[in-house]
Amino acid sequence: MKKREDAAQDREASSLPSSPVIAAFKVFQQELDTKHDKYERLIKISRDVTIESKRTIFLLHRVTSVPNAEEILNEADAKLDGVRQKIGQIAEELRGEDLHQFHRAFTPGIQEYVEAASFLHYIRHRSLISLEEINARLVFIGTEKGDIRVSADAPPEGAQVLTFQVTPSDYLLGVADLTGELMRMCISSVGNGDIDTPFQLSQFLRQIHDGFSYIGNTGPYEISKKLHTLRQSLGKVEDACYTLRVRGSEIPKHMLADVFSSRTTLMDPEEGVV
Amino acid sequence: MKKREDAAQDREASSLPSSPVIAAFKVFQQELDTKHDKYERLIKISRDVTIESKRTIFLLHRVTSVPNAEEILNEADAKLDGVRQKIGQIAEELRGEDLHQFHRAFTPGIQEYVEAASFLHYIRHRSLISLEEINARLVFIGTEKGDIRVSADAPPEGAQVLTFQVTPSDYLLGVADLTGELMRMCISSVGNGDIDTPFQLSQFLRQIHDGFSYIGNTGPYEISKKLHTLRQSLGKVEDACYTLRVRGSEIPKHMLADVFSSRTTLMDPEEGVV
Amino acid sequence: MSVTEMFSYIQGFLSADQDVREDIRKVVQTLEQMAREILTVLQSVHQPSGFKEIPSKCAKARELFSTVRTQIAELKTKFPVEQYYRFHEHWRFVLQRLTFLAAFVVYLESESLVTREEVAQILGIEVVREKGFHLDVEDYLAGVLIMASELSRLAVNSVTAGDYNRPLRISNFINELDSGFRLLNLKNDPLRKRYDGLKYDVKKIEEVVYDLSIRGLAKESESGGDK
Amino acid sequence: MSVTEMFSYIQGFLSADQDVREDIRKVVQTLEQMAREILTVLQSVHQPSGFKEIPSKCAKARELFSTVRTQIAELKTKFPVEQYYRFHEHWRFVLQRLTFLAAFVVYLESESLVTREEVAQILGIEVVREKGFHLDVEDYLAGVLIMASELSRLAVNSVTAGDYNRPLRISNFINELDSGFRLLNLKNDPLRKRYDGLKYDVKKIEEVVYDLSIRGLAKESESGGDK
Amino acid sequence: MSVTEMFSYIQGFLSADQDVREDIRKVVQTLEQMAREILTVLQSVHQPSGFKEIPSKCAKARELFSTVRTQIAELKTKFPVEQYYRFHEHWRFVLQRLTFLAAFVVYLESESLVTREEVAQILGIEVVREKGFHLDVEDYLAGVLIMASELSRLAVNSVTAGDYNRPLRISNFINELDSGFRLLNLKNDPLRKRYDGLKYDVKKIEEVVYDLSIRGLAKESESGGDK
Amino acid sequence: MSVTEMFSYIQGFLSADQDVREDIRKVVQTLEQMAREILTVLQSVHQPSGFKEIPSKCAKARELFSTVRTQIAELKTKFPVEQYYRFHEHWRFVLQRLTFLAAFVVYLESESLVTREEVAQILGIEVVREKGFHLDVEDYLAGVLIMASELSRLAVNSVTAGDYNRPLRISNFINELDSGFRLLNLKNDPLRKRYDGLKYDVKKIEEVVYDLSIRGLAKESESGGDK
Amino acid sequence: MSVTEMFSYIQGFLSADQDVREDIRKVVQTLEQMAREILTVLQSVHQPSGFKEIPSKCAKARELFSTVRTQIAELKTKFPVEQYYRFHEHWRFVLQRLTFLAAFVVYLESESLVTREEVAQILGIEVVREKGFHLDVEDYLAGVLIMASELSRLAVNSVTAGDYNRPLRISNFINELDSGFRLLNLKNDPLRKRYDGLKYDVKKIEEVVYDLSIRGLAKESESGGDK
Amino acid sequence: MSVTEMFSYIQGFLSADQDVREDIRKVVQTLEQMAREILTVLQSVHQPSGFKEIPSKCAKARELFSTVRTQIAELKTKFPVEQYYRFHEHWRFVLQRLTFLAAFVVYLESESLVTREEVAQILGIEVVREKGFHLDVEDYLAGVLIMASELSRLAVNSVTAGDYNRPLRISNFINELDSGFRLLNLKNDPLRKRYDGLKYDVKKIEEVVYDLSIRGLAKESESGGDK
Ligand SMILES: [Mn+2]
Ligand SMILES: [Mn+2]
Repeated sequence: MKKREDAAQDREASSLPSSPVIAAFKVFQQELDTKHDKYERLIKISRDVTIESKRTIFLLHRVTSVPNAEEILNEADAKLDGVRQKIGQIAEELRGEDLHQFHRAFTPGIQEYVEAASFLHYIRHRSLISLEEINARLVFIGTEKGDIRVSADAPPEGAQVLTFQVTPSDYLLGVADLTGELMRMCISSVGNGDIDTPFQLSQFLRQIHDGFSYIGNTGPYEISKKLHTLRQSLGKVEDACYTLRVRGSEIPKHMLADVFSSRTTLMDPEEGVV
Repeated sequence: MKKREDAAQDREASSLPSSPVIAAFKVFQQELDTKHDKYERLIKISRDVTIESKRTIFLLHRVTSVPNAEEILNEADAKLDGVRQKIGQIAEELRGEDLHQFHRAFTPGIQEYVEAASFLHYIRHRSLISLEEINARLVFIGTEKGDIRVSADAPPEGAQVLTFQVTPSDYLLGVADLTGELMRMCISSVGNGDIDTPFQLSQFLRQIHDGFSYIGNTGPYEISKKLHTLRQSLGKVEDACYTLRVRGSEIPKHMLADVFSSRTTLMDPEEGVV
Repeated sequence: MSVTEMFSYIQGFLSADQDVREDIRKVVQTLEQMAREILTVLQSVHQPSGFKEIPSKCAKARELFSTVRTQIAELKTKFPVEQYYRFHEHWRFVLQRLTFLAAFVVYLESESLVTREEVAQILGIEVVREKGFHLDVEDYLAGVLIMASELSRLAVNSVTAGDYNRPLRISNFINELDSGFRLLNLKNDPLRKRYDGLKYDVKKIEEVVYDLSIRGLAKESESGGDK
Repeated sequence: MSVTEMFSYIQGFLSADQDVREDIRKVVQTLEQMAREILTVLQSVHQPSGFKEIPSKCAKARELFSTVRTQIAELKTKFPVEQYYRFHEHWRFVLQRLTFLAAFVVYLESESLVTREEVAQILGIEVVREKGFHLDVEDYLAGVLIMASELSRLAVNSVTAGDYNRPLRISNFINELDSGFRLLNLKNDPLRKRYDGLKYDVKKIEEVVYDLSIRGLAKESESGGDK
Repeated sequence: MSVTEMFSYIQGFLSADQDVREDIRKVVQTLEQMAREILTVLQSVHQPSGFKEIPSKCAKARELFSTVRTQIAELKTKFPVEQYYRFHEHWRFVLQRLTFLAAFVVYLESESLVTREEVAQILGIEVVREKGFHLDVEDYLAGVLIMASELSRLAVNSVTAGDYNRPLRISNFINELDSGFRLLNLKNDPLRKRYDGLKYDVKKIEEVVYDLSIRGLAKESESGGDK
Repeated sequence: MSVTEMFSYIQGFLSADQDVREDIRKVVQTLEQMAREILTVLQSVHQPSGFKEIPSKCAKARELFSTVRTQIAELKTKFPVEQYYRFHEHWRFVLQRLTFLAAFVVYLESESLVTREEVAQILGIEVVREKGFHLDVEDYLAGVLIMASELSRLAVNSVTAGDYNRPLRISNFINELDSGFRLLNLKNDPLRKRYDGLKYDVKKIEEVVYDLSIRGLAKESESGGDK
Repeated sequence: MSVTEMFSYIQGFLSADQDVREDIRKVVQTLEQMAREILTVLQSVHQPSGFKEIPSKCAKARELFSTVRTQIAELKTKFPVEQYYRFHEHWRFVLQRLTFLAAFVVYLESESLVTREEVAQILGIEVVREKGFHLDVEDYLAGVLIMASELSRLAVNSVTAGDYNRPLRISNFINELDSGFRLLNLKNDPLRKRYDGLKYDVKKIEEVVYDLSIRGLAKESESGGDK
Repeated sequence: MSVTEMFSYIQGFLSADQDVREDIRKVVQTLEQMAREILTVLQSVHQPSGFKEIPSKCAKARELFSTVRTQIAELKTKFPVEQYYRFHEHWRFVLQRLTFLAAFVVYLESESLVTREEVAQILGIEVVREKGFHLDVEDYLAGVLIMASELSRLAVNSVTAGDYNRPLRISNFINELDSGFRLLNLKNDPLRKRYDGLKYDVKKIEEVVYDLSIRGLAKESESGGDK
């Protein structure tokens, strides 16, 4: 900086705040930092959502080994309420923003939430939760204190309603992961001597598998990787049903009746042949 | 669960809290969750450390284009004080723990801090900050309110002193990244008509390069990847010096004197030949 | 059946999405063609003979920008405006190119930095997201950085064309830009990488100025350089 | 010169670190050899003839564990105790194997789950980190899971050897273990993967019990199964 | 100007090529959609209830293949027939899928291996390259291998559905296929890799047959299994 | 010019090396073809009808091995014997396959483990490196492990074919093999990975024996099984 | 047996294909050797002394091209002409190299851009696919771009050799080429990537011209440079 | 027991092999350390002040090479000489580094290309395999290419240090080397990849020479540069 001091001074002069270029860039700095900060906050919330959703899934796996299933389901619901609270914070951050601008920050968390919520739903209702049902529970009411509350019923008069929309892609990716949990549940069921659940699960998993086959490569890019795992899970569940069936063939005549009565209700009539 | 209910009940009975196995596993659950939570908190602090360190580095790059360098250095120091505060939180989390157990959670942040701190140090002192110097500033004093304060001078009587030790590997990885910033600084300097800094930097970078060559593959695994970038940076700096030199060779006789006088003080005597 | 229905429903979303993307891709291709044409017009300023034609070339480019505006208007109709960032990657690249071209025209005309507002106006889009299809600040900055690189080339070719004045003005301009960029905290993203390139542009121009000044060519032109 | 000095200083750290690792590796190799020997002793329980020799085999294994303790004592001298996790990866695998072996011996002796305390005692180490070289809870759990898999094999081979009683006891034991593991919140780590394997062990044993029960083999043995 | 003219002329070539590829892509996309629909129809054979519907499902699939033929006829019009290999990559994947589906339908109908001629006929294409748009032998083989893997799944699900006869027939069929492939001298290409997977299918089906035979389920069905 | 001369000279070396490799590749290809043919002959033992033909199939395989010996003799002429390890990778894979086939033949003939000497003799090569083209110990072990996996398949198919005796003998044999391998201190190399697969074979065979024994099928055959 | 017959028949196809590829590979190898020899001849133009030898070097290269033609004629006999694209990848690379060399010779001789027709003639092949073994337009363009990069080197070395005239002519030529390429609508393929490299060549040459002009070396040569 | 005995015997082989590798690894580690030290010594020639110290630095390096020779002598004792290629991968990398260092020293001393014989002598090894531990031709070439890249850096730093003469000599040297390599028919192996990097070194040095020559710096030194 010793040489050509005059030139250097020119530059310094030009970098005074008075310069319109510098003034403009100060605005840009503000804008970029704000965005970056928001992105970072969203990543942190998303990590929390992921962890709590995962723990809910673990909790739900306990359902096959304890007598008080309903208690666990309620506990899971309570846990997911906490997660929804967090998603409410995401919605709050996204208020007035384009969701897709920050999508990469929170998509892992949302996918994990879909996985947990759909798992709970399957255990309760033995059906696939729909995207609408997912989204219907992501309606939040901002209280005057700036707190967020998960909407229970109708929002109080004048309260600000905030919604979070899970994208079809995140929904799909969450459901793809769900199949892994269903497979685990199936194997556990066999281990617990429950022979109905595996057949139900194989039916359900096959439907999901066919659904993903139907969607094929028109879905999001990450699906293709998960599809392989999904096929493996389906294979494991089909193998489990096969084993149940094969060994069931050996039931001595005198035991057949009560085994039969317990299964015929849920299974295809053709099954009764044995 | 309809079949073999007695067996199922056996199992249920065995999973009552009274079972020693279950009791033991409840302890394990506690232990694992605690560890996992701590890990997660450390990741979050580390992300903050990374961001603030990066911003400090950007701030320091402004030093070559403004007249009031000292002001910027002080501002950077203040920013790094904030970062050290965060590292204090890490130290707090690690109190009584084995640092290496959670190392992977905070190593990115610490490396970035080393990068920022050593960059500031280089700009001020034109030398490489030592590991001791880094660690000397990571001594914290816990106040009674549970707050953490970066130690300035002697800790008050009875205060709890907490230290954070940057590992030699993290130090090395941070210094490896520093070279990228030094290269940027070099190119900027040429662009700003400063012809002393590039030669100084090339000398310094070459020393660091030789240092890394000397360490070779005995260092941490990640080094090898950074080494390639380091070589490229050195090449860019050497090219810049080459250009300055080649252009300098054309200086007309009547301009030689004042150019010469400004450079001779810092450069090798042999340089004067032209 | 429920699961099947659900997947059909999702498939509906996905198909619609693909259609939108296909539509966008087509318009973007036309925009890329336009950008190449404008570039061809402006490239001539690097030719020794091209210097005096700058005004006419800029006018020509301005004309072509009106077609660009039409195309962008077309583009806007292809997707819901609030989903800008969903499809951002499709037009990001071409928008940066167009910003560069707009910035280059404005520089050639007035030797000043185009504002985000001006670019938006030239392209017929908005500055703030809330108002509609807009120019992202990162894309604006990327476009400006492409121009910086073009200016370092221009500085070199100006000397070839015998104009020793222009490089000094470019130098001042680029230095101011550099000061501006130093204020930003960039992530390790493409913009950061591009900004690292700016340092080389600054360096290159500095070298040109140096070459002129040691030959005494800068001084004389500097006096005549106040326009 | 300062930079050079700094790098020499760091190189000192690195060299020391490598030496420590080299030392650790050697002891760990011996431990692996020991673990293989104990396994060979215990493998015989899968043989039809091996069932009655269980007590003597367990005694033999217990003897070998005393050599293990000596080796682990040696290992402890190789590095500062507070840096356990710095070198953890080196002995993690073998420690899990040894835990499995200890748990298997204890199961064979008393059909109960070894506690972390017992494993620590058998291996001559601590339970809590603060007290010294310890057994990480994840490593303890991993060892227990390896044993579960060995027990499912044992259930199968018990039937082959004509012991229809043991599979039912194994089944109860494994079910209790499974209930325990369900309480844990595991990350997507190796332990989780191993735990997923437990479901298959439980399933396999359930199938054995089923095979016995439909043949009326379980009932009779169940009555005699209270030990 | 000469260079400009030449490049304009070349642009003609490039545009034509890109248009052809764009056209091909569109038809291929429709074909992929068709393949997915046929697959969905045939997947139902894995359902317990689906076994008796095999004939109707095959008929349904055959119908859909007529649309496939129309699409492929369309595809043929998109490029000069001698340039098959120039664009091969575009339809290679879907052609293998369609071959698999054709082979699966034929197997379900007649439990025999579809010939290349039959596939060609079902898809409305040629066997020999000289005659027109044809089925490459590697693509035919790849399709057959995909079917082998589907058959191992079918063997498992047949048992679940109470059909103990089918797995034995599948086993014989797959063994024959395996012998056939062993005659081939495959390079280290994707086909070779796919073929390596066949041995897992063989093993899987052998285990199913084993399970049936040890329970005396195979015998009875074997008597009724002579078709 | 000196540098040119030197490089011409070096080119001589490189060409010679490439020629050698090309020659080796060709012979190895023929060997692979031979290995596939022997495998096809031996595969028939998995067929229900194939069990009684074992002696004739083994005789057939022995004949084919004489061609293998001729080919290997050819291979030996292609390179200087001391450079075995320079080109090892070229024939490593096929040598392991051939070892597997030799081991399988020997097992089928005498239900004993082939020794390295026997394999060497069957292939017409040496055991010790010093004597000439030899069978590396790692390659011998790899071949033995491939056979173990084939035997687990054979155990399954024996039951299907109604031979309830063989699985028990295979089980004993595999257990012995497993004990043998447990004596080895394997590095983390491909051989170690292959060995890890052995435990699945052991488990599979144990389950077959279990299936036989719970159904009382093992007992009867056991009485006749003392050989 | 039918399946066996079919697979034997298929093996015929596969062997034939592999033989063709082997034959092609050999000729291509010779062509690569030829290309390297021509390159060695032409490289000498970068030497200070090489400038005046350009005509003789070009003549020498032309001679070598006659051998290339013989080899390509040989290549054509190795496969049916309509299957050009099936084996395209085998010769694509060398054809681009040869195009580059042809283009370089033509440039050195006449400072003009070789046409596709000329390259085809030099290599003894066709321009249009219908007529036989031809030069794909993408390969022609790739070859031209390789030459552009060689010309930027030539510009640098011309100055070193004291020829201040040639860089200006190269600059004009490359600019024209750049304008030509800007007319093309390239996909995101290897060609596009190569074209992106052209702008570095343009810039490099502009800087050479700049260096000449700032030193007043360009002017004097410009007067003499009108050819 | 026979199998056990056999495996114990085999364990002997495996242990011996592992011991040899362990021994080799240790010596190689020391060699790598030596290589790094020599490199550190030679790196100083890039410093402005380092140019006049070249002779003393080379002498220092030569001294260190005597330790290298001792280490290599040690290495030779670790394994039978005919098994060079069995363990080649262990020392391949360090041997290339040492070749580079030897070549660099020789170049700095005499500005000539080290021959394979000279390298062999400096390292205390053989040139031909038959005579003992030797330097493979590929490894020699790899070492030479590493040096080429170091020389392009040296050319740049020479200018910075005010030595305008050296780059011209380096340029001639590298050009000769390039011609040499063009005579070789390299496979698609790591060496080929490394050789592809040589052209960047050539270009870089040409640009340095250009920079000097356009400023008239090359001329004056050229006159003095005849050595
Ligand atoms: Mn999951
Ligand atoms: Mn950085």
